[in-house]
Amino acid sequence: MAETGVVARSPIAPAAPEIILAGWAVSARRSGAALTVTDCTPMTKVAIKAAPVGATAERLEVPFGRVSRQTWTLGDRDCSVMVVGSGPGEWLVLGPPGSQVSLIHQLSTLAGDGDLVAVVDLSHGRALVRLTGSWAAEVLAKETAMDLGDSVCPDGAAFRSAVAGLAADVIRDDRDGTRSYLVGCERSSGQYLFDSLLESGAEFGIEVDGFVPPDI
Amino acid sequence: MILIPCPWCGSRDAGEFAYGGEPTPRPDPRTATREQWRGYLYLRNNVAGWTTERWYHRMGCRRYLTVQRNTVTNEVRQP
Amino acid sequence: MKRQTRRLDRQPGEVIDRGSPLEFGWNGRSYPAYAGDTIASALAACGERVFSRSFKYHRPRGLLTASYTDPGCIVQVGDEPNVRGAHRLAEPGMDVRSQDTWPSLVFDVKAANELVGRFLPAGFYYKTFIRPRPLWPTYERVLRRFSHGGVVSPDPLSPELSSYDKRQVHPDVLVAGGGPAGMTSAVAAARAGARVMLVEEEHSLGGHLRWGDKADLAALHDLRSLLAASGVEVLTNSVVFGRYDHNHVAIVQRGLTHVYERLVKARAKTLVVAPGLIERPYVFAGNDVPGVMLSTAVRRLINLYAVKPGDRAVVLTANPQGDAAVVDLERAGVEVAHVVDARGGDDLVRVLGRGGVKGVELVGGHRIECDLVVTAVGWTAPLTLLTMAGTVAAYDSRAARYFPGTATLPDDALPAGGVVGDGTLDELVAHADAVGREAARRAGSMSRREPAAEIPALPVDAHPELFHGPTHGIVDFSEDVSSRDLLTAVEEGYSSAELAKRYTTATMGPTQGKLESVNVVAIIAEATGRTISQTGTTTWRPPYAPVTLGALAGRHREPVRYSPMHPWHERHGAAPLVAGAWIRPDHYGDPAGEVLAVRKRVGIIDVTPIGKLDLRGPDVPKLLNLLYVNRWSKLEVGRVRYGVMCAEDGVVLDDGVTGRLGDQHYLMSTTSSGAASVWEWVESWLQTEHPGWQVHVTPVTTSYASINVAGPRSRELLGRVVAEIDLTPQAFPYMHVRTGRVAGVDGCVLWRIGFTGELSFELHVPASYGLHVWETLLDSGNDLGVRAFGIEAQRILRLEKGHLIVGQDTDGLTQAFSAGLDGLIRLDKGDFVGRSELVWQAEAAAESRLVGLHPNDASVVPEEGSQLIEAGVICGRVTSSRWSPTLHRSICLAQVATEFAEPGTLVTVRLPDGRSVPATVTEHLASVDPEGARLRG
Amino acid sequence: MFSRRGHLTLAHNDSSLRTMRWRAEVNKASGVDSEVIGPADIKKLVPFMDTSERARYPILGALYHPPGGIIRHDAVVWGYARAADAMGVHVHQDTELTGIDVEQGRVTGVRTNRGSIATSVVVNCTAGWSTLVANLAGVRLPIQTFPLQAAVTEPVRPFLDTVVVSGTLHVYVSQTDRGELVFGASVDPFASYSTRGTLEFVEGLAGHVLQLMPSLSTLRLLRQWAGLCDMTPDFAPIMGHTEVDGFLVDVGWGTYGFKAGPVAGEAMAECVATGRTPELISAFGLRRFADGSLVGEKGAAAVGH
Repeated sequence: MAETGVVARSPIAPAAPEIILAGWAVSARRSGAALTVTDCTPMTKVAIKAAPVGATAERLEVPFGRVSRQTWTLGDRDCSVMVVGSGPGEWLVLGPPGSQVSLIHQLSTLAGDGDLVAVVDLSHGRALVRLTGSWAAEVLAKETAMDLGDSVCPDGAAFRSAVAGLAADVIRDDRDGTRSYLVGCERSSGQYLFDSLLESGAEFGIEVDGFVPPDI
Repeated sequence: MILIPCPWCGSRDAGEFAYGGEPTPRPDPRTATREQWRGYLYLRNNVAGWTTERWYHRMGCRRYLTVQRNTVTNEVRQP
Repeated sequence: MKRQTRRLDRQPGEVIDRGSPLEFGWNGRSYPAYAGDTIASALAACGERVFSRSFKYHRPRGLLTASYTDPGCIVQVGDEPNVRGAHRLAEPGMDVRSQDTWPSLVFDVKAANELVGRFLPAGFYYKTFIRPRPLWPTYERVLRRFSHGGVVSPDPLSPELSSYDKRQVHPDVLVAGGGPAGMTSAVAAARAGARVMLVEEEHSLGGHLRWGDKADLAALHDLRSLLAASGVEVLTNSVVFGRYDHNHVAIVQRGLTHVYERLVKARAKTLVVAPGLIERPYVFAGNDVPGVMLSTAVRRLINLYAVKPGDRAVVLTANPQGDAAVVDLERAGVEVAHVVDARGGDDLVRVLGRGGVKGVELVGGHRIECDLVVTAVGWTAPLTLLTMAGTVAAYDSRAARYFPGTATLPDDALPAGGVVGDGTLDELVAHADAVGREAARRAGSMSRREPAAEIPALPVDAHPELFHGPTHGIVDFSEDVSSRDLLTAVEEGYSSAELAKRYTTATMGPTQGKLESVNVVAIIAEATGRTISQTGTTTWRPPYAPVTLGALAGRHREPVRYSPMHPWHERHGAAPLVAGAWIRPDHYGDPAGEVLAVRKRVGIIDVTPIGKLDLRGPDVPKLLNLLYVNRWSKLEVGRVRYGVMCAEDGVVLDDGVTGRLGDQHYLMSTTSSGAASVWEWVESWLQTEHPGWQVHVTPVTTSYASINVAGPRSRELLGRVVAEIDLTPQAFPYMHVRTGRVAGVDGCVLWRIGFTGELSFELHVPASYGLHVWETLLDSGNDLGVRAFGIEAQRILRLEKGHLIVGQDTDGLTQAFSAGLDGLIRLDKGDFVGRSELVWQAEAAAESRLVGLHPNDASVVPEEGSQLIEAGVICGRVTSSRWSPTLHRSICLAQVATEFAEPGTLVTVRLPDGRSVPATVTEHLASVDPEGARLRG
Repeated sequence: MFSRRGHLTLAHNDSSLRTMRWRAEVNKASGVDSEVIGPADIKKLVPFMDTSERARYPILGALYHPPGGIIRHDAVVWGYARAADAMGVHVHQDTELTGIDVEQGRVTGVRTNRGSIATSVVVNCTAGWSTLVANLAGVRLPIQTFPLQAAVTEPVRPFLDTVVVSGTLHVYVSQTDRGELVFGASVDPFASYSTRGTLEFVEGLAGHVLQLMPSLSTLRLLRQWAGLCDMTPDFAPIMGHTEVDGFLVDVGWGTYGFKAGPVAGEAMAECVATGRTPELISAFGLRRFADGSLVGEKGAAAVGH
């Protein structure tokens, strides 16, 4: 979206100091703590709906419950995007901030073969939070009934379930060997989710770490 | 919390679902008598034992699914 | 300060740390203790014997079991009531006080006893009501004065006492009980590759081995090292308090640092139930006098806490554990004056003394002086975790205790140890090892091909059936129910265990039947001439151990939702309105002024919570025609239409507008409260009735910040922030939709609709830019007198305009015609949801109607809910009412019986203060601009 | 028999406050002493209550019914049983109804696990199993059975005189003379014949109680249990004759009905004795569902549905 110098705001109030990155007001705080939480809401989020089995599903090549990192050419540059099998016949594509126009353009070419495809920009409709650290699973275990063990939820797995009482998309996306989860929920509850994770992480010394694009 | 077997997501806490109750076939509105229509609205079998019912996976895949549950023991199984 | 006069020399198995002394307060006095002491052991070490007074007769009570279940040592610790003093560890500076000590702990109130005795026989709760009836209030006052328990305060608790949380775990095998059986099973299961969690109620593992002999202690040492190496997660000072359907196991974890208590919810594949056995008290006269203890109590005091429980003891024993207690007592320097061997039919008649044991009377009248009476007469198997899920407990008279009925054991729970048998330590270990392996196999941790582990059955020792002596005594110590009370209940006809329990309240107190239930059943059986098996047990119910409300509640958090403009609302003093999860601005201090700004100039309101569904596909028109009562087939691109949804019973469900953005692209709006349910409603019809229809539904409620710009100057204001969109009435007429850039933000949706009755535009802005657009509108409109308005102003505006609110002006039984929607309903468009009922309602004519109502006295605003009454009969009610700043009069909407619905009809409104005022039914629902000229302008 | 405590039904939002006022006015019109009161008066009645505006669900007001209170249900039932017995009624305990004989549309007898009884009148006033019993007579009832759970805490010294109910928070609280807090809520979220009780119930219950009275965190829950409730589409009972001659019903009382039991019993007795349906219960007939004339009884029970 080509906003003329208009600043986008996440539902989660940025921890001071606040700076503008890629058109978003984000926290410039940097933390080296063993457990951190980051507001990743500026990420572009596009939802795709199509038949669970069909041309679109084949082209996306990501089954329900799995995540795949791919490099797509968006506009003039190569971008790393994350394609999430977020539901039966449902995908969520995460890209760098401000890339929705080119992402949507890219995705609309997937359609065809009579398969009805809906591509909806949810960049402003969802809050996205990253929880990183060896204690990440213990913190999440306070908020969700899902089994987070490696046998059930390995790196690259995704599920939608209740987190802190919200319907949330959870993506296991370890960062260089360290446990890390992306948790997405309805935008309006973003601050609530963020605060819940901070509270649950308190006993493990959780700290806020600022968003650094593309952070994917 | 009992577990509901979701054909898409696997077994999940019942709290993730909305209870849909016994599915009752919708009578043809053109021919249905008041008696039939109100049976469709109000009458359920209310079985004490195995029954087939509908659940909506509200916090998961957002699919309506059919589950068999024993209303006395709460055992569940895929139809 | 008190001195630890009864502290023994170092004991081999003691759990106290003599290197860490501490002090705490007991009823205001300072007492010494060692780390590892319980409140009770520390007090006992200082020679204290009385810790509380009993519930009904206020008899002094001392230690009985010296464990969590001890009914004699329930105390108040600071703001926390009912703390188990024989379990809770003493901490430096702890303020411990005795409970239920009216008028005081030491002063023995004869008067009180007599007063109470007069009206607290068995069933007194029921009898006191009967006669003399007028006296009941007095009884109640006295009863409540005697009522049991500690004290709670209305003041906020300290942070330590008020922080709790929850954790969810998924062990393959969960072991309840950390005695030798539990420890062995856990190790075996872990070795078999299972994820194992072991939960123990006490502060340390080992069960009875901890107060055993050298061999026991050596075995315990080995078990502990095996466990440490096994990778089993161990929770001590924690209790499995419930096993619910689908093996959902609840654990309360205590003694934590960051939270006071934690609820651990385990989705266990298999549960091993190894709680050991609970020693049973003996029912005879004076069995509750301080100084009467169970054999396990004295062995705990001596071996774990190095406390000398008395100076001269008489022991009643019927089993080896009782014999071992004799050995322990003698080693501890307690003179054992006499051993009564119940195996030889010998018995105790009564305890002498009131404030403390002075002696005992044996059969034949022989009396022995002593200050300690120890009983070892048998065991109770705590089968709650099994019976909770349907396993039947079966009584074995040879062993004088209950066992789990093997036929009724579920696959996902395995009993181990004392609850299934006795035997040597080696036999116990071999048995528990097999249980652990089988538990792991059933959890699927081992290869499916692995055959079921052969679980060696434990031998069951014969034990005499000893429940009560030749005299009457206390059966339920926490409820003060005696064996005589039970006989009375039976005589009065309450002869089943369940009835006698309710009538006497036996087993209903804080000990939850753990100590007394078998004695209760045995005494009832004897009184009714039935066997114990014929009498049956009372139902065991969760929780197995009491659990704090704090732990069950966890963190005090519930989801909340905010709009992107929330920070602005807060900065500008908005009064918050809690609407479900949403926190919304009710008003900014002057709702009437906000209304007038909209009527005269222009106002903006944050309507973000309005539900929004993105609908795509060729079959969307079919869907709209099915769900709305009005016609939808011919909605052109760029148009919006108002629609009402009914359920299949014709009751109004929701309303809103839907706009067509593109050939196969629609945006549906719903009420704020209906957002979630309408989405489910749509999905249910698509998924279950019309799976073939080509429609994709995506909820986008919070993708957009929604702002309604309303008022005669709204077009002018909007014109200043919109460039590409032509806002002239000709180019952008009423009930049309446009998309484009607003205040520099692309992808905005503009609807020309109006809930307020004024010319108005509803903007849907990509949410991240909502605050920007909101502030831009206010900055650009200063000279126009733009003003933010809240929900209250909107309520007034819509009422002036006569728009109904579903759920307020309609209720759970209001069908569309009663809601005055006749003009909208299209019975001729073919089938739609609710049509059949509406057809019949049309034939029958609605019984009531929604009408506009004006009190004849314009200054009277009848409160919503006021009733319309004619000839003493209710004929309607006011559903909405406000003072209209526009018309300077009160206006209402009302549901009235059809015969009173004619415009001009005079009705009577009964106000809450009792006055009756006349009011007139108006021509239209709308009081302002019924023709709708303003909003079409 | 009856402990008068006063009864509060809390309103946490404007719509429930409106409903409370509606109920208060209907009550007054029927001569019942009830009034809507504000947070300050609520605080006076229940000092432990969090009436602040910071509460997650702020308390806006309450329907106050001063004559409300607590009845010892066991004693009432036992009293009726003794009186019936004294009047020559045969009470067969632990006896299961296995069949109802119907010939040419009229009842001729019942069969039990302890023998048969010939009779021309059977009144089905079961709760929990009313549909199963009606099925034996070939009568279908528009009822679904849901568990209703309750729980009790350890005793503490008396601090709560009033009965407190919150529909929004699905909870009711009162303190017995023994000092225990007794809790209840609305029915379980799905139909079931289970009386085992659930963990999620006590979790939700505790959370809601602490929202009302935050300083009770350290109070311990002692016991939980469940009973069965027969829910009708309009939350109103079904009383009177059925299409089977001699088979009468007094069922579907849902989460309430204890207070109405005696008068309902008298009306049913008149039905049986005279064969006519007294005016008092004429609106509650089984036919109303097929006729589409449901009764507006929503919210009548102490706790929201």
